[in-house]
Amino acid sequence: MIRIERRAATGWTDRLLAYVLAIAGGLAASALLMAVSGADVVEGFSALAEGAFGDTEAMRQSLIAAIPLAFTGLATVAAFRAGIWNIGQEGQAFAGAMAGYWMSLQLAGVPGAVAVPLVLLAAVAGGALLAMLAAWLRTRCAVNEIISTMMMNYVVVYLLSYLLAGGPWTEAGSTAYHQTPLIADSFHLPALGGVHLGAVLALAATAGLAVLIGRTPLGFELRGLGLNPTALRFKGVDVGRTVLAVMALSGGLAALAGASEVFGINFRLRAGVIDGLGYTGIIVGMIGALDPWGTLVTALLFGALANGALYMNVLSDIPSALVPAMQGILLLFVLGASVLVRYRLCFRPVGETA
Amino acid sequence: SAAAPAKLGIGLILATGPEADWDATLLRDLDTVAKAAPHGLKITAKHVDGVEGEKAKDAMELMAKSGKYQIIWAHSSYSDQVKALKDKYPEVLFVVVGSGNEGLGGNVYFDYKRAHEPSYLLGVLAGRLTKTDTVGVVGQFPSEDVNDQINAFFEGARSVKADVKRKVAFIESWYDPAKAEQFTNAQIAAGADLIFQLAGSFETCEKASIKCFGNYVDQGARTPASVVASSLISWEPDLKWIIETWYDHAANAKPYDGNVKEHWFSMAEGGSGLSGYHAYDDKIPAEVKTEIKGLEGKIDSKELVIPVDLKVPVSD
Amino acid sequence: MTDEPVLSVRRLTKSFGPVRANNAVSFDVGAGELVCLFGENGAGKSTLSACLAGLYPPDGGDIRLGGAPVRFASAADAIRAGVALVHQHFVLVDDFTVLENIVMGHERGLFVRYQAARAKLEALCRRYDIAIRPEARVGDLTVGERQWVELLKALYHDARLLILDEPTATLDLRESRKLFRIIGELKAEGVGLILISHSLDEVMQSDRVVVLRQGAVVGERRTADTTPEELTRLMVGRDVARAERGIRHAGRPCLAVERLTVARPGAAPLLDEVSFTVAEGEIFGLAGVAGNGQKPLLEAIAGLLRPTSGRVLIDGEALDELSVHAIQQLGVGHIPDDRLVEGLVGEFSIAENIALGGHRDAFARGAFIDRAAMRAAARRAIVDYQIAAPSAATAVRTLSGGNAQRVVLARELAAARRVLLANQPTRGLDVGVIEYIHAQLLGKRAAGCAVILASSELKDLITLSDRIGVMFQGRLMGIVEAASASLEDIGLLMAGKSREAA
Amino acid sequence: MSALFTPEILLSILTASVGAATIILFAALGELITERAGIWNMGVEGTMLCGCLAAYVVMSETGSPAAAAVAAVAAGVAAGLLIGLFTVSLKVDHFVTGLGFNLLASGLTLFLFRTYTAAGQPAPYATIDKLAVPLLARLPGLGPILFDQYLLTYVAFLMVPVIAVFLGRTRPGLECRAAGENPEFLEAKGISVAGRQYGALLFGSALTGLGGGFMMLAFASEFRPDISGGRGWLAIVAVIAGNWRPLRTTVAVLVFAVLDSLAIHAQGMGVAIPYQFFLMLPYVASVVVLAVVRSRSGQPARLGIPFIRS
Ligand SMILES: Nc1ncnc2c1ncn2[C@@H]1O[C@H](COP(=O)(O)OP(=O)(O)OP(=O)(O)O)[C@@H](O)[C@H]1O
Ligand SMILES: Nc1ncnc2c1ncn2[C@@H]1O[C@H](COP(=O)(O)OP(=O)(O)OP(=O)(O)O)[C@@H](O)[C@H]1O
Ligand SMILES: [Mg+2]
Ligand SMILES: [Mg+2]
Repeated sequence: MIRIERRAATGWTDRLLAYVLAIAGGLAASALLMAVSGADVVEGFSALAEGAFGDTEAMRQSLIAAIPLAFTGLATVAAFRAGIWNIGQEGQAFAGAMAGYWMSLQLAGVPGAVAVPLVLLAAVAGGALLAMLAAWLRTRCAVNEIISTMMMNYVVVYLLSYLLAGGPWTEAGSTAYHQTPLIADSFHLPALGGVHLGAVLALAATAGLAVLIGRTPLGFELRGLGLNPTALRFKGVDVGRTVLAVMALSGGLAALAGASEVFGINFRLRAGVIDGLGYTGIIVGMIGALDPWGTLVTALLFGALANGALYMNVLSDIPSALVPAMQGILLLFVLGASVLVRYRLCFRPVGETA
Repeated sequence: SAAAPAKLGIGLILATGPEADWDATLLRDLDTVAKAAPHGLKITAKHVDGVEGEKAKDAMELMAKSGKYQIIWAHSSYSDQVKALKDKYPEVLFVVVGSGNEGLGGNVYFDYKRAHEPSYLLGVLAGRLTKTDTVGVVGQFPSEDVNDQINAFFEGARSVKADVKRKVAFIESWYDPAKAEQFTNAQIAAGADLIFQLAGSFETCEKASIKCFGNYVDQGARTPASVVASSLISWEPDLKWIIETWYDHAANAKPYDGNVKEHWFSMAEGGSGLSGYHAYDDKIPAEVKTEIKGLEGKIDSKELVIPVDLKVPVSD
Repeated sequence: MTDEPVLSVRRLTKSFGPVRANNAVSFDVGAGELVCLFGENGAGKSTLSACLAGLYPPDGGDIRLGGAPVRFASAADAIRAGVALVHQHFVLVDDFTVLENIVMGHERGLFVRYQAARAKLEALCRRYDIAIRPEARVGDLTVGERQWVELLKALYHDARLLILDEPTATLDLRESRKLFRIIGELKAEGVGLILISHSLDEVMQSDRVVVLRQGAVVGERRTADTTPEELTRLMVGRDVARAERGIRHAGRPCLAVERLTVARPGAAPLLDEVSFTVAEGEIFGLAGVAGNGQKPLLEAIAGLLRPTSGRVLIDGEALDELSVHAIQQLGVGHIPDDRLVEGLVGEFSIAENIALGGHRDAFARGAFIDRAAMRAAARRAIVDYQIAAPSAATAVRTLSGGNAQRVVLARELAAARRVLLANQPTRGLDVGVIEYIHAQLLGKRAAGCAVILASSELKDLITLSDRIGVMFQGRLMGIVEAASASLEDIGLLMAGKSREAA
Repeated sequence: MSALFTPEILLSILTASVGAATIILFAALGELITERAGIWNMGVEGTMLCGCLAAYVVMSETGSPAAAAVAAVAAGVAAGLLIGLFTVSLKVDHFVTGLGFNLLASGLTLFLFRTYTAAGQPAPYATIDKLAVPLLARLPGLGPILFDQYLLTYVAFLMVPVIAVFLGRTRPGLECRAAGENPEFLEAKGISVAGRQYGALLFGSALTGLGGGFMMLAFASEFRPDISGGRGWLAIVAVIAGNWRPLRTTVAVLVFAVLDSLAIHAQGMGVAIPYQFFLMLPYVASVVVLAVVRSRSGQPARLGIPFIRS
């Protein structure tokens, strides 16, 4: 019989070992799949490694891929730690990008030093407001936030589709394809060493969220809310207001994912720009054990994996469809490792008391 | 002049993948062109699918850097990404295709696909065949290279029956058969008896015993029971144009001179066409077939010019 | 009946990490015998019963039932062997009916034979005079009623050893008496019984007492041969002095409750025109059968329940629109009766639980939580309230029931500068610390606090309170002077008979 | 808008909604059972996709809808096993397992599909026909809506009372619910929590897979990447909106389907509202409906919390 027991604590070496083993296992399983499909395994893996951290250029790309995941991951941390199941990161990221874009239209001609902060502020406000709508629905109308946030994902995407295809943001007289015109240079996030400002913001957001959760009264309430809201209410905490604040925080963080994609790399708003970032962000936050720093590290790993997968796709003969399958396999192995970190497996014959 | 090249590598960047007709037709025609081996070139191709934005740029740059690809064919709206690469890799010929792109000139060529001419013919066919005087279109997303087809279709229908009622719906998904069926049934309920089916729900028409039209590939060959005819696209002229351009550059040092305004090959040039009628061949009145044939000739001879109308179409 | 004891435990040991919860425990229970386990909070009583019921695998030692050695892989093994446990913390499915809770695990086929099961359950209820509807949803029952469901669950399968872990903590006096009547019948049937209780009155009704301290047996006495004082000394290792009420310092009225009403749509009101005042330096006892409005009354004063009409004043100021937090800021401490749900965040450390509520005030420095102050306060609480825990960083979840209660007490007694609302503050506490808590309550009184004390321990109420209000169906039936009150008077009021009628 | 309410269109709206609802209903019922047993399975979308691919391949190979349906069920069970391995046996968080599984399923089905069609895609097969119930189908009004549907539609709707009775009246149903409400209780009774959770998950995933298979058989004659199109998510929403009860979940599925169908039909009416707003309608409306209708939450107390024996 196998029993699972909670570990009292794990050292970081154990953790590292578990994850390294998991990744090795995941790669081995992927190798099997590659070999079965007749592809060159060595070629595939060397491309993967090259893309993940082969040279500074690859690392730069990995980092850029990690930025939006860090934001949606942190958004997950903020909400889930409070026991609020916000799964609307994607919609909130779109809302942020849309609010930022709207602000950029208002600020035509304003110099970058003023424009960029205002655009970011508008983006955060946009994501936060959308998330707060879900919070309000939860506290006032008892609408489960999973439903409201998921439904809002659809609504936001359709709204954007309207704005881009027929609505006011449709690029007039051009061959538009669900996208806005290019955004003027003054609104671009400044680049530092080849990486846009989003990287710095993500780092700051991680540190900020870690301090907020661990050291501030709001963070204290946030954690308590996730564990026992009744006790909080008995101790005078306005639970409804805390839910609102937490969702605003979460939505604002998710919004930065959208803003950094649009104003950091794409420079126009288009329909598919944030696809999939939301759910991946939830995975990132969870694998990061709902800890801000853990989430940042996980986002970096995911960014490296995504870039490695792209290199594998381009540089090797691995069937392109195998790449996403391989990412899924690796993910499940890493999840398995998180078990070894948190629990101890005990092998013991039935009924025997040691 | 430089020695004549013997090999050509083409890297393809696809937004969707070989399951979408837009991409499948390109892969199909590239295969044909490669087999024909123009200038004795050994043409190899590789595609990366499902990439957008920054990822697409990284993929193109990897291809360019590897030196294996002399032509990079970006089969969707990728001109922002190509813009960032074109000067860094001046020897590579970039192609951007379809709506959402801008012409960048130099080593970037701007290809376009217009299927509005055969769509007009399908419209005429629809106008002649409709009994309810209501025709419908079920589309995926409204983009300008889809709008032109839909608008031309209605234009054709109204050219023969001025009061035809138009029904348009977009399912906002690239492939969702259940949704497509619902939208199709909705149009049937609203009276449409002929549907220009861009979302692929041919069987729905079959079950409802109405006729429909396909686009891009010869749908009637695969689902003969309901598809009367399809508008076809071919990338062969486009591919030949680009390969010739590249060859001129590589073999004869002719400088690249990319087009700034989109370039498309007409029906006369083989860029698009009308399929055969398959099972419907003997069900369509002969005079209608003759009329279509005549119109096709007029379009080819430029006697009849089908306007390109990019507006988002709406129902009556 | 054979000479073989029903249960015989030898050198049973169980540890949780470094904590040795049971250390070589040995004792016997004979057929028809009631053995009491007596010990401080955290002495290991619940752990011991869990081991006996197959919930925890012991680390070492033997368990024999009727002479035969047993080794339970699961609780089901224990149930099959005839061992039934009534848990200290209920193990019931709130969303199930009473009947569903009880039949679970006894049925085989595809469909549950509800008819037969209901008949058997109703027979049990009749036989032991327990009034519970089989169709009631457990989540809708009061704590006391759930205790009966737990007992019914155990009785349902004719156990030969029945373990009761603090059953009376949630029962009122009348119900406790009923429980002992049932215990008497079971004894007569030859069932072996283990009772865990902190109440000396109850302990003294047993046949034998096994005293535990820090996981080990420190003494065993035949009840007939011992005294409460001796047992207490054995348990805590010293004499316990009873707190003295001292003289009443009649102060100004501090807390006034005026015609307070909390109505519910479609049901009887929770509170019905309740009015009284409590003076500075006064302990106002609140008596009543559980579920008659004591809890809503305290919650309404604390701002947790919004009154439909009427009002509450503290020092002459109406609390009308004040938030729970604002009311606490006035110096109101509130000890809720459900410590695990309402009083504590289980995953939080002791320090964090001590800071809870004060985290924006006393335990905040600037924009941050003052973690040093939080830890210091927790360490003080651990010393003052003798909380058995490795450190201030220990998660409250791992504490024994009584020790968790002490954390709540430490926090709320410190918070109560003007008013203390205490609902069953000493429930589940061992005698040693009860006296300490009583002294603290009297200390609050001496310091000029207005104290409302709701308790099911009428004797405690009479010794501690200055006046006692009795509640029945949301109404305050009457107020009696504690010094001149008799148990009978209060009992009548509790039954809903007003004094005039009595 | 009045054109919407002609008899033909109303009939079309309702008939279409029942058919489209069937896909989601299968998945929602599957998820309902799974969640009642305490497993918060977020992998519905991926499970459905597995069912789609399996049904497609078997249908293309054999042309037998029955074999394809069985394959879809088997694929669902396989998906459930994998999800169970992580959630039930390994105690990995339910949310992340499901989301991770969705990624895996999306990638793996695409890979398998392309491998299968590498040598050329088989010709599209004919989708299944509706099966009118004799006599009943000719009832005016309701007949065509309720009794001229696919065989699997009847199966799905018959599952509703079956599942309600299972959960409410049978011993295994009671045990499943206990696993979701208070697994310690079940454990204390010597009943294996893992056993009940696996049972619920496998049965639920089988239904979900069948939902995917039904979609392929009734609507799609070819597989496409991510063809499930978000219906798995709607199933999860329906379970929550249905307050974890079978009948209400069914109502939630139907309400959504009717709203969706209404919006779809309205698009063809030539109303001067951009079509995107019609597409939004069912999503907005369902939140509004939920905001108005309230009841005590029927959420299983321990939903989504991995059970670890102490
Ligand atoms: N699951 C657990 N993990 C860690 N420590 C535990 C656990 N359960 C109990 N303990 C510890 O074991 C000791 C004995 O606890 P137990 O609950 O048996 O005490 P008790 O005698 O029943 O106390 P009380 O009278 O307060 O109920 C305590 O120190 C407690 O903190
Ligand atoms: N209030 C409840 N609490 C817990 N479980 C319940 C409750 N109501 C129903 N159930 C369980 O779920 C199963 C399905 O119940 P029921 O048949 O009432 O569902 P339903 O018809 O969908 O619900 P409703 O009629 O309330 O919409 C039941 O048989 C039952 O045991
Ligand atoms: Mg105990
Ligand atoms: Mg019902």
